[in-house]
Amino acid sequence: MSDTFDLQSAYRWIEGFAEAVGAHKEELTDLDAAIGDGDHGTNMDRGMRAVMAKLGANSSADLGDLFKTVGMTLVSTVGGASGPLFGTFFLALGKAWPNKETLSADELLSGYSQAVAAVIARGRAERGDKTMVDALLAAQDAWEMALGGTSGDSETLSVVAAAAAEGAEQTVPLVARKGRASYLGKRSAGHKDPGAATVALMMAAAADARTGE
Amino acid sequence: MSDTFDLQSAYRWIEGFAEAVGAHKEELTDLDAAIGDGDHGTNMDRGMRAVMAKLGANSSADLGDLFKTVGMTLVSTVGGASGPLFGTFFLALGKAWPNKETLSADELLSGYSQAVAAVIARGRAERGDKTMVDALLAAQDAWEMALGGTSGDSETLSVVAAAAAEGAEQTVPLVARKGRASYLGKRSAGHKDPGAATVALMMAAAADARTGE
Amino acid sequence: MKKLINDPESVVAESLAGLGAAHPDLLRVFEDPRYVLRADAPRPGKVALVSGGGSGHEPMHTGFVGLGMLDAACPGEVFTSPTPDQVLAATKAANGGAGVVHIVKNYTGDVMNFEMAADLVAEDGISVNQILIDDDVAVEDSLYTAGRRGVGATVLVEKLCGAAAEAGAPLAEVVSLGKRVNEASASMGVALSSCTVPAAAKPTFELADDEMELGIGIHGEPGRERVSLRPAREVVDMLVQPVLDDLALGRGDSVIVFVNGMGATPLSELYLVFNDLRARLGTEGIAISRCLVGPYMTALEMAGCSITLLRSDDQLVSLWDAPVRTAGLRWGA
Amino acid sequence: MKKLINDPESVVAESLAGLGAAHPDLLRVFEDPRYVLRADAPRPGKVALVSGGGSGHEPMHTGFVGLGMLDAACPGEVFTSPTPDQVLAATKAANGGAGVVHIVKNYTGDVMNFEMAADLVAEDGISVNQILIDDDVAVEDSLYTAGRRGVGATVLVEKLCGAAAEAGAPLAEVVSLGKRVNEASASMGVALSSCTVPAAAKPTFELADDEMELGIGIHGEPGRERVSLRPAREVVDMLVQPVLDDLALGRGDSVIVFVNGMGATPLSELYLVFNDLRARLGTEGIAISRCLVGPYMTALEMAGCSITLLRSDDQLVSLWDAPVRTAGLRWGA
Ligand SMILES: Nc1ncnc2c1ncn2[C@@H]1O[C@H](COP(=O)(O)OP(=O)(O)O)[C@@H](O)[C@H]1O
Ligand SMILES: Nc1ncnc2c1ncn2[C@@H]1O[C@H](COP(=O)(O)OP(=O)(O)O)[C@@H](O)[C@H]1O
Ligand SMILES: [Mg+2]
Ligand SMILES: [Mg+2]
Ligand SMILES: [Mg+2]
Ligand SMILES: [Mg+2]
Repeated sequence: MSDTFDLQSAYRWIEGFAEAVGAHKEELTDLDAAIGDGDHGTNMDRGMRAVMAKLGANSSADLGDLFKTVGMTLVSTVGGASGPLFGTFFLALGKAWPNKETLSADELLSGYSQAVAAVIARGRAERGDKTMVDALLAAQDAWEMALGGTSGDSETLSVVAAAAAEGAEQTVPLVARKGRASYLGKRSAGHKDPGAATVALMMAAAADARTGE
Repeated sequence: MSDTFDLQSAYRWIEGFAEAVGAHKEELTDLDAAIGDGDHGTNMDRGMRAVMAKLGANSSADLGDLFKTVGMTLVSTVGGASGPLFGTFFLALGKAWPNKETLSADELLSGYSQAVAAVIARGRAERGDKTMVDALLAAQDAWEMALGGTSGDSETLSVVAAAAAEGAEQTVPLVARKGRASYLGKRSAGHKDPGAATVALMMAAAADARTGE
Repeated sequence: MKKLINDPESVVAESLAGLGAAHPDLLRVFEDPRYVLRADAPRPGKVALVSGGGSGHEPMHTGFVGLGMLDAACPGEVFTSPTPDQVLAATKAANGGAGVVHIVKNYTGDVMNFEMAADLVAEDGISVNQILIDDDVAVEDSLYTAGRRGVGATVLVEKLCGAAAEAGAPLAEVVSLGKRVNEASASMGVALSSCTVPAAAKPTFELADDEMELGIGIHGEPGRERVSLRPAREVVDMLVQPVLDDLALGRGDSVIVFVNGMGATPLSELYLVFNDLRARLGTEGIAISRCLVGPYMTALEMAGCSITLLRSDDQLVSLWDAPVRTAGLRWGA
Repeated sequence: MKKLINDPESVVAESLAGLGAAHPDLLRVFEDPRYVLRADAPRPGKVALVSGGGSGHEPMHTGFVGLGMLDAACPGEVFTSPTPDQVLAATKAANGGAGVVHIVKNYTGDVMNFEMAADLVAEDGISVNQILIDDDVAVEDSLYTAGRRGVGATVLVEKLCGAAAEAGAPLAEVVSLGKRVNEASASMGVALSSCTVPAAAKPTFELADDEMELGIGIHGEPGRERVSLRPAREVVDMLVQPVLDDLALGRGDSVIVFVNGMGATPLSELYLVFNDLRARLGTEGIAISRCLVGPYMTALEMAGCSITLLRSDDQLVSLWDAPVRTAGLRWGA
């Protein structure tokens, strides 16, 4: 695995994410039915299928371009809470990497961190509110730690993906304070947050995209 | 058992009929649900309870008076098809026996026959149309036969009641041509007609009312 | 049975009390005998329209009492025709001296109870005429049966005759209009689930997850046949074909369309059904002059719908457009 | 799943096509981006009202587009907020130069999507103000949560602000009226059965035969607690008590009452509920100035109802009585 993240990795990432969402669509919807309104899987799947159609139709000039397309498409096809949030995430990646075709490990992490910050700004959720932010931040923590240590090694993204999954898992006991699940109050405890589960799929796809190189 | 039918017999008859309808309410409704709209037991029970309340409040001067009250009460509380039909039946009995306090066996049968004729005139159903008329006519046939033979013996009404029950039973294979069940066409075959089942209860109550003397 | 009620025995009375309290400007509710009267009835010189039938089909009929529609309605127990004394009282109260029309759906019970009432009314010297509604093509018609049921055309007849009566049409004209509308209408319905009569406390029938009942009646009476569930487009074809055949509708004709919800089917599905229906009518070259889409003649909480077509002309369209002000149907006023 | 549909993916588009075809006099339906526009929009000089939200609540919002109510509505997928481009397009199309008001129910998704649209609209120099609806007292309110949900008050705000805008009220006045109505409203709902989202193909939740979900949301989101089924009278008490508490309503106050059906509950039961509610309000010495009873803000085919009270005054009553001409709500026009 090379140290740089390029257009091909990015494309593989998005494609892998779309496939994962499609494969776990029902599971994500079931998670949402338990503490929300039962549409999260359908929403994300509709959006990621639209993204793949869009990417198939036009080739992107650079990473900024590609992620802007992903973000805009999600914003205009998903709706609900996850549309603006995942849309914002990818739009922020696009903004972080204008005209870039490859990224260093540091650039990758810094772009990711900016995207997470944008999601937080948009949704005003804090760590522990039982949202996708919990998985996003768990991944960011692990990533910073990994780069701060032996740095940039080929296993980094796998570690990050595992941390995202663990972050999603850790939403189970929490009481939701943001999003639709918050209306449940204490009854939201004991269920995994669907948006966090989607983040885990997204980061696993990122790791796979790089291992596949 | 005496050969005369008096006010007490009549009252016992109506009371027994009301009790039987109450006890078989659900069964009658189920019969109606199969080929009608599932209200026959409820309808008849509402009516017979109203009749008992009315009879409890005012004592009737004679048989004409008593059956007129029964008929009027059924007409104004049952609704549906069975309200006018059973109402007409009892109103016709009242008309047949004005100012009468006792009836001979012949008077009893002739009043009954007039009442059946009134029901037929009201509903325009013929024998074999799979309605209450089938049970009413089966009873009438048996009654005429019985009186024509050894005549007026103490078992007559039991024989009549059995014939009514048999008449109801024989509606099972028929295809309905009158009432709500007729909308079903061939699909109405294989079910007993609820109104005929009620007639069987009514005639059994009549037999019991006399045996009890 | 899961219902928002207090007691199966008093559902009709309590619901009517709510209706009366909600719409004092439109109607008054009477008990014993039970009927609903237009607030400003009797209207001297106006032909009065009286209808009624079993309860459980709301807004029909009580929700259609008011300007431009019914003068009175007689609600029976749930799915049970009203009694003659109700009809008698309503007829007397609604009578404005220009005659009374009974709009009766062709069910044995309704017919007999309204007939008995008409006999009684005649003794009071009020002239009563009947319009008998029998538009349901699901049921084979024959001289030897009770004939067809009255369904969707009832709403159309009540609206159109209501408009004519409001405009001052005389008795004979209102009656012949109603008969004409009934003859020019045909309907067919489908159920996806059963209703539950409160007093029975359990569903009237059972349908498997992949079944529907074609030709259902509005009391949960079984219909033509039980068939497998299929896409709305095909359901529409199955409903509309016998209607088109019955009315011999074809290229160049125009119709008033009524897509009726049976109770539990969402409004969005009714519009979807209307969308498939208009596509089908378009293919046939039949124009839609007016339409009504919604749950106007329900069967408690049954899921399903019915389609009614009425061959229309300029007169019917202008009567349709005339103001109506009732709890269940309202425009132009 | 038993629905009258062709394909879960196209239910919204097909249903809207039906709506558009049924009401060309009232509205126009646009696709890509998807929105519904009042037939005569934009109305120069009139403040434009734009609302929207997930589909599946029909007639809300698309059925409220027309004279005296909304200028445009943005229907999302079933139970999913619309996207910013829908809101942007609707806002531009509805804009009559006097400002646009976004009526937004307080759900995270709706709020974010409308916010993103407002940011984009601002670039076009159109002044947009938001009225946020959060009247659901089933949900504990707190600074640290998403706050209360928007439910029944939405219909009242759309009617009342629609009347004000139609009468020529300026932007600031319409907005402050909407905020005042929202603050003076409170709602609570109950479900007796679940709804089924077409794309999910199975019920969102399961309730036992003797259970009901108190404080249900209009998307089948679980509410306060699951309790045993009980008579309507007690259900009404459980729904109205937190509403009375929240608004601090008492003797001498008067209210506009909205008894809303969730979809599968028959109209007769809603009137029965209204009857119990008016008895309760009578006991409290609270007068009912106006009422609305019916399925106006549904959750597909969910059985249940919600109660909304709005503290009323003469101004609100006269705005309530003003003409409205939409597919879903109509009087005086
Ligand atoms: N304010 C918020 N900040 C971050 N994430 C949020 C917020 N609100 C909701 N979410 C995420 O969105 C997910 C729900 O998405 P989805 O079901 O698609 O939208 P909706 O709740 O509108 O139906 C939740 O599981 C949660 O992770
Ligand atoms: N035309 C008729 N003549 C005689 N009996 C009839 C006729 N129509 C219906 N019935 C009887 O009425 C019964 C149904 O009564 P009920 O269920 O109370 O009324 P409804 O059909 O109006 O719901 C039938 O079982 C049948 O016996
Ligand atoms: Mg969701
Ligand atoms: Mg019956
Ligand atoms: Mg009946
Ligand atoms: Mg949603």
